[in-house]
Amino acid sequence: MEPKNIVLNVNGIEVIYNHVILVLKGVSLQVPEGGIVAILGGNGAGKTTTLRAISNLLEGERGEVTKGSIELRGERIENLTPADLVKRGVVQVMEGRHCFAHLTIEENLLAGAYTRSDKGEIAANLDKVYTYFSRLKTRRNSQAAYTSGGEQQMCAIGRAIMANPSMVLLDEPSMGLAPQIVEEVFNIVKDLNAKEGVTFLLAEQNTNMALKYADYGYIMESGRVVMDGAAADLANNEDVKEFYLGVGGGERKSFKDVKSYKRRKRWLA
Amino acid sequence: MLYRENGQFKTSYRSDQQIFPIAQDRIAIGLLLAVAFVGVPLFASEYLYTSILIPFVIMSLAALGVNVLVGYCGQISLGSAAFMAVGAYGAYNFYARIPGLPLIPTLILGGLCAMFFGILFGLPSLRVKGLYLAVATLAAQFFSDWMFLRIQWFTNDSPSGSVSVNNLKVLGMALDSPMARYLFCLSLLAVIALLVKNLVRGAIGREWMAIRDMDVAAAVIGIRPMYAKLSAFAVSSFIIGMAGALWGFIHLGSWEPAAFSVELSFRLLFMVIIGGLGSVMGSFFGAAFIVILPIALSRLLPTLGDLVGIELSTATVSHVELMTFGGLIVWFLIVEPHGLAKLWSMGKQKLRLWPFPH
Amino acid sequence: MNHKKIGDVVLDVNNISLRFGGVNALTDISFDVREHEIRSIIGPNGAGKSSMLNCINGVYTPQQGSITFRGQTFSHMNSRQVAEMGIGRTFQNLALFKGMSVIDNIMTGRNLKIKSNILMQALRIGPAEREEIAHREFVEHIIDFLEIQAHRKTPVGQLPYGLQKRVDLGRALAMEPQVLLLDEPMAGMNVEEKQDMCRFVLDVNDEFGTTIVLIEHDMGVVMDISDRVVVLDYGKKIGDGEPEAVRNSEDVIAAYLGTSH
Amino acid sequence: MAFFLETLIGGLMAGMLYSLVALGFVLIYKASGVFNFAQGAMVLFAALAMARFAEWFPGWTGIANPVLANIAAFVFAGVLMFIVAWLVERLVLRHLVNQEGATLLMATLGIAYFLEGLGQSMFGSDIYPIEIGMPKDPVFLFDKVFPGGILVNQEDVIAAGIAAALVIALTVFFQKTKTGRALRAVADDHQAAQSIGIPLGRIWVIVWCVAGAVALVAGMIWGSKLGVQFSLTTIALRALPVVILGGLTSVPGAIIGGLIIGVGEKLSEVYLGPYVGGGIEIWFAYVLALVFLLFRPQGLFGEKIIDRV
Amino acid sequence: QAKEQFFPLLSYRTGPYAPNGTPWANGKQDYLKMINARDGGINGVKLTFEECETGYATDRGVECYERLKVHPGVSLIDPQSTGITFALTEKAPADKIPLLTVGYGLSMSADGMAFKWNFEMMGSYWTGADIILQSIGKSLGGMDKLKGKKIALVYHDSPFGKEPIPLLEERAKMHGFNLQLLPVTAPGVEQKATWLQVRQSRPDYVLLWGWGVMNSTALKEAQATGYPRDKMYGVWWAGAEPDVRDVGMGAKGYHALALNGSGKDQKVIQDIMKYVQDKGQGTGPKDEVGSVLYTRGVMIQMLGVEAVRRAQERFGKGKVMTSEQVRWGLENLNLDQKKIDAMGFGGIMRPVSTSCADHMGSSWARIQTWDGAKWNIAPEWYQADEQILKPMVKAAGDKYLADKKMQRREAADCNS
Ligand SMILES: Nc1ncnc2c1ncn2[C@@H]1O[C@H](COP(=O)(O)OP(=O)(O)OP(=O)(O)O)[C@@H](O)[C@H]1O
Ligand SMILES: Nc1ncnc2c1ncn2[C@@H]1O[C@H](COP(=O)(O)OP(=O)(O)OP(=O)(O)O)[C@@H](O)[C@H]1O
Ligand SMILES: [Mg+2]
Ligand SMILES: [Mg+2]
Repeated sequence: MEPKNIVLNVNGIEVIYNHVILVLKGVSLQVPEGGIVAILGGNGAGKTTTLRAISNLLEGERGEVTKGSIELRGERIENLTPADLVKRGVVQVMEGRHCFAHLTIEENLLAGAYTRSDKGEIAANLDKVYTYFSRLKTRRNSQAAYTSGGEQQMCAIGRAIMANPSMVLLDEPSMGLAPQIVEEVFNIVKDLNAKEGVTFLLAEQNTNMALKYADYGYIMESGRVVMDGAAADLANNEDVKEFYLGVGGGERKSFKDVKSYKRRKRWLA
Repeated sequence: MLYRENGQFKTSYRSDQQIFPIAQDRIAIGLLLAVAFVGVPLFASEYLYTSILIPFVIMSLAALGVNVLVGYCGQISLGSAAFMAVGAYGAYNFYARIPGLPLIPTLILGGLCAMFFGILFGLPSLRVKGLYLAVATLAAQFFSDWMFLRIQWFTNDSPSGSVSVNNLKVLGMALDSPMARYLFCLSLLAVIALLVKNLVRGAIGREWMAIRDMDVAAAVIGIRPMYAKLSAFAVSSFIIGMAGALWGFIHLGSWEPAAFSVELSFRLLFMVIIGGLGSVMGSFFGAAFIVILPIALSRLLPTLGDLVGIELSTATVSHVELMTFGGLIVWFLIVEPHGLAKLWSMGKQKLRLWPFPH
Repeated sequence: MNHKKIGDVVLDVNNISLRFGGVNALTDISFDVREHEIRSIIGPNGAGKSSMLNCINGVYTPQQGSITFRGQTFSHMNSRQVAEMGIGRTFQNLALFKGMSVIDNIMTGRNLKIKSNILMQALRIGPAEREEIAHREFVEHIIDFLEIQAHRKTPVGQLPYGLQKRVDLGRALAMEPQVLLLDEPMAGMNVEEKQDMCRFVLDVNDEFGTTIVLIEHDMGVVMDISDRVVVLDYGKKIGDGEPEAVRNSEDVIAAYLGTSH
Repeated sequence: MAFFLETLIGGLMAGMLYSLVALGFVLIYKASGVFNFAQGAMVLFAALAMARFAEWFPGWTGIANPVLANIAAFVFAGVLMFIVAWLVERLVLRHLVNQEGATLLMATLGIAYFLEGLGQSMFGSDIYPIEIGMPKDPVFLFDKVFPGGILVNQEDVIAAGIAAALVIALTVFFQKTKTGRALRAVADDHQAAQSIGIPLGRIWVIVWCVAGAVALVAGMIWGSKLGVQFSLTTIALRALPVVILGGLTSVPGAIIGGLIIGVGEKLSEVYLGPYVGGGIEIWFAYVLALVFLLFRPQGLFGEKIIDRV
Repeated sequence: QAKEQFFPLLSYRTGPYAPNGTPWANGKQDYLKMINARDGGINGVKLTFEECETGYATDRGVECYERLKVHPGVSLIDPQSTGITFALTEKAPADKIPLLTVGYGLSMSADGMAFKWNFEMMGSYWTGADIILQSIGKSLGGMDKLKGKKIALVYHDSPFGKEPIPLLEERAKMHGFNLQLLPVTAPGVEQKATWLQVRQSRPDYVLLWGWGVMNSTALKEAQATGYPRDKMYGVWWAGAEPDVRDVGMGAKGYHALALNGSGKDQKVIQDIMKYVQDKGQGTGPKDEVGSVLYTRGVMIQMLGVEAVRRAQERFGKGKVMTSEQVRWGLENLNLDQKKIDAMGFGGIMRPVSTSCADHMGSSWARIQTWDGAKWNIAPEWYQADEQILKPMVKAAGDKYLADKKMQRREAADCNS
């Protein structure tokens, strides 16, 4: 990795849910200042759990980090509250949207700016979010629960941006978004990263997109990091191509033809 | 690794669908039943029967009923004591007005009265949900309080509203000893618990849980919310009504409407939450917790006080008892928000892995 | 490429309009679905795709229009009737029964077919037990088919997102539906998992002849497996036809696909 | 006619007092999604603290001025409620983030028991008066128009005024401030609120403090009318139909609900009661609330219950 | 084995009835302590006791009963609650434990031939209600003046509160007054509607059948609706210091039945001060000693102790009595004025003498009035009208026995 500053250093963490279910079995990863790092992996690999461990949202799921350490700019953060982390600029966009159902879209966004006080800046930021997601502007006054899945996803991402973060943990940002918007979202990520130096750690299933925009990637499988490397290298790796990009053997296989094709079942492990 | 299911292969769906698919569980339950039916009568004192075991068994039955409604069907009810009252007074009326009516049909008739009452007050659940419904069920509670105080007919014109029964017989045997009463209640509990277990692991149970977890999706796959909710109300209030009748007939012998006050409704709700929503086992745990803990505390605390050399007055004991009780509730919830039954199953899971931590 | 037999129209949506306060979720939408075909609905976020399914399902009642299913016309559907007629459904925002195990979730899909009454169920005497086991057997086939054997008894809430989507599909399949409505079944999956899901969908379509209505944002999937595609844009229909035709329609490109596709 | 008006006024005044208790429920529910069954116990705890502090104050300080004693007691009781709020957050809520409604409700029941035991052991189980100088005897208005006049309790009128002021202030707080918005966010989704940096702990302490203050005011007024003893917790049961009728999430709803319930139950008891033997007001209040709910399941002003797929 | 006679004490020191339950329980304990300290027990048999908190709840009460009844040397039980009495009435005969319910419980249980194990001594709700009416009649100048009057009964909506209704109805028929029934939902902290109704119908008298917080609330509401307090008559459970103390001047003029006298100048009270309180062994605070309910507790406990003493006279002095023997003692009490004076109860009560048929022993009471600071007892004693009560008691007892398919006791049973 380039000799950039490491903002986030996850060191061999183990996570257990409910005192019995061991999910992460020693995960280590690093995120450099101003980088975009992707975590890839199949369903249940532990991506979400890793992000929850970092942002300290495990408690509400009755999970806990039992081994290892997490450092943010050299400071141990396992015992901070999520709110403390937001103050330090780390915001998570949770998987499955989690909009405030009874608040309107606009109130949701404003709630995202809870930690900030400058009214002018907040208003400017709100405008920025509305230009990113014009659909939100038209739906600004409806309660979040009554917007479509994609609109809620936009709302969740926009809400995180409202906190003016220095580091964003994105959990499946592309889920349920129309292709145009997916591209839009990744452009926004790139944009924020380039212009404002925001660091991103994203868990994604859309490997194609993720590797296109990220600098570095980690691939997880059943609670372990099984491979990591620069995004470009990963994109050229044969296994990755076959399992995550669907272009094994050079050609993109039509979804129509997967029928007769049985692959190794690894996720059942 | 004592507690393992490894090597216990299921060769048919029938065997996989047993109530206790794991042999160790079956043995444990067998032992438990043996202890309850045979072991306990060997040593239990009258006090143990009348003050601990009988209330525990009857309250378990009531909690089981509440659990069907609250735990399985997700309709929080604060009117459970009203269903008990209807069961008790219903049974009383049949008993007093039909000479020679045997006890078991009497109890069942009481249960049926409660069932109709339950369905009636369950009707709003078709429209009203969640906490709104919970509070609305208090209407049933206060209405029944009033009804049995005010409408003399229900209390067989007893001027005070207090009624009593005696000389109970079951299948020709007099229920005059505490042991007989205990065994009678226990048998009823065992039978009903089995029936409830069958229900909740069958189609109707799945309908209830589906309504509880996500009613819109349930409707889309063809579950009728009305049928599911009202059947839960019916089954639940039938069982609660039976428990109420037992409470009046067997435990109290003589009772007034205040025996089924809103306080009892709350206690029944605690039982299922503390024990574990949606768990038959949880109903027993919850009943044990709520019935036995206060008594244990009121007996233990003075002794504890003596140990550290302070003499506690009854008032202090009961205040400390309230505080300990409240504190323990909170503590258990923090340890395991899903109740004692969950704690139990997690314990089993650990045992399964033992001696490895994961 | 199309070697399966596509039959007559089974589901016909006529001039449906749906409004929520000031939002026109659907405006005068008509399209039809033929027996055995895979019919996709695409469109930008908030276009009204899910709302369309909700209208068919009887979750929403459209202000105007009617739906014809196998010759019967409804202007207002009742969820139960819809289910009885054989229309199954999966949900965009996972509507699984969180507190229940995988098996139980899928078993609820069989509930319409249960004959024994509540008393028989309580006693579990002969027929009730046999019935239960027969359904269980059916459900085990679905579990095998979806390859989730290992998770049978796990509470669904603890499963990762992708597997929950499979269980959702399993529950719908358990109804043995004639028409299956799938709302973004492949969201949140990687390519490999999407391939699995496609396989399931195609198998169902092929082997049981189930008609499928599919909402999906992955154009690769949509274009590869659907027979015909409807395109919605903010409540209006802007395209309908074979995937190729839709892919090349100017309107559709502008409103939804963007230039990169 | 005069008597009808009296009943109406009596109902309105009683309703206003229910509103005060209901307000406590609404506040905590709205701001954290917790249905706080301990509200009744909090009212009593606060009122007892105030009554007893006022009684002990002269002994402690040697100052016999009753006004001063009451003010000091009010402050003491306020501080005590703050401590309660802080402890509740520390020891209970903090550990139950993201749990279901039933669990949280149960936890508040635990708190209620605890407070009841603690309150009685600290402050005793007798009936204690709160003397804040409210006029006890009735006045008779319009005795020119109606024979005998219309009886009105000055005490009730003052109490109603205080309640109204409190409600207006709280409505503004919820709708117009940043904290108000954060509170509503927390109620919807604990985890998401945490994820955007809303400090749950602090929010909860704030809400419970406000609810404690409301409880103190409610307890003071009730106590001054009826004296305080722990059985006053049962007034919480009187406030529940008010809460659901007005809507669990609506501050103004608590007031309107209170008025409707207050009037409804007094009129029913006075005019219907005699035909059926009396004692109907409590269930009548619940049935009244239920009837409203059948038309609006979320209460008159509550937020719509969302169920979507 | 030490010789110990055991007294189970069911009490409630928490909950809505605690303000009244506490002094009552304290009086009972202090009397036992005093007898031990002063006389060394009863003829050398030491008196022991254990308290059990019922919270006034029936099921808790039953648990306490079951817990304490097996204690060696158990004598009798005073449940301190009408509800618990009802429940125990079914159980006590089987356990052969007498129930002593002074001034409360089932009014019909005065009939000893029907209720062998119940001892409702010194008064029932029927005698109480009767006496209030007599006193009202007297203040009007004759019972016939009651004709056309309107009397409202504001009562605790429970068996306790409903007990007096049959007697009042009987008397209403006799004298032609109007009876209005106004139930108050337990525990009675919300009475606005009740008092609005009082204001509407403006009864000439209000009878208050309350307990615990209900009493002071009723007085406060009466004040708030301007109902004259001196037209209000409470039962003896609504006539103690906790009922009026925090109402103060607001309750001035309010009357209540006095089942017993109070004050500190009785000899028994002074003995308690001397042998118990002054040694720092008092159960409650000093200034409560001699209050109405405290004194009632003392008096009730004295009846229990005397029953044991009486039993010893027959079954052996200085022996521990079984509960059955204590029952005989209760049935054969004969405390004449001389004995009462000697024990220091002279200003507290009238003579009591029970028999097999009459378990009440005395049906006399006085009227007391609150002057804003203390209770003042009017000197004249009233006795409930036997002519009215006897047939009512008999009829009710017969119905009870018929329902239960039980027989009246034989006369021969009286000697056992
Ligand atoms: N609250 C929980 N309790 C118990 N187990 C959990 C919980 N949350 C997640 N798990 C388990 O942890 C494992 C990892 O889940 P996680 O959600 O981190 O996966 P993921 O990589 O994010 O998958 P997906 O791509 O489907 O979102 C899964 O096997 C899941 O069953
Ligand atoms: N119950 C409702 N109340 C109010 N508005 C609604 C409701 N349901 C849907 N809408 C609105 O109707 C529009 C269409 O929503 P729908 O969920 O059908 O979109 P969609 O096409 O499925 O979008 P996505 O791809 O993002 O899931 C949206 O703007 C949404 O906000
Ligand atoms: Mg995930
Ligand atoms: Mg959608």
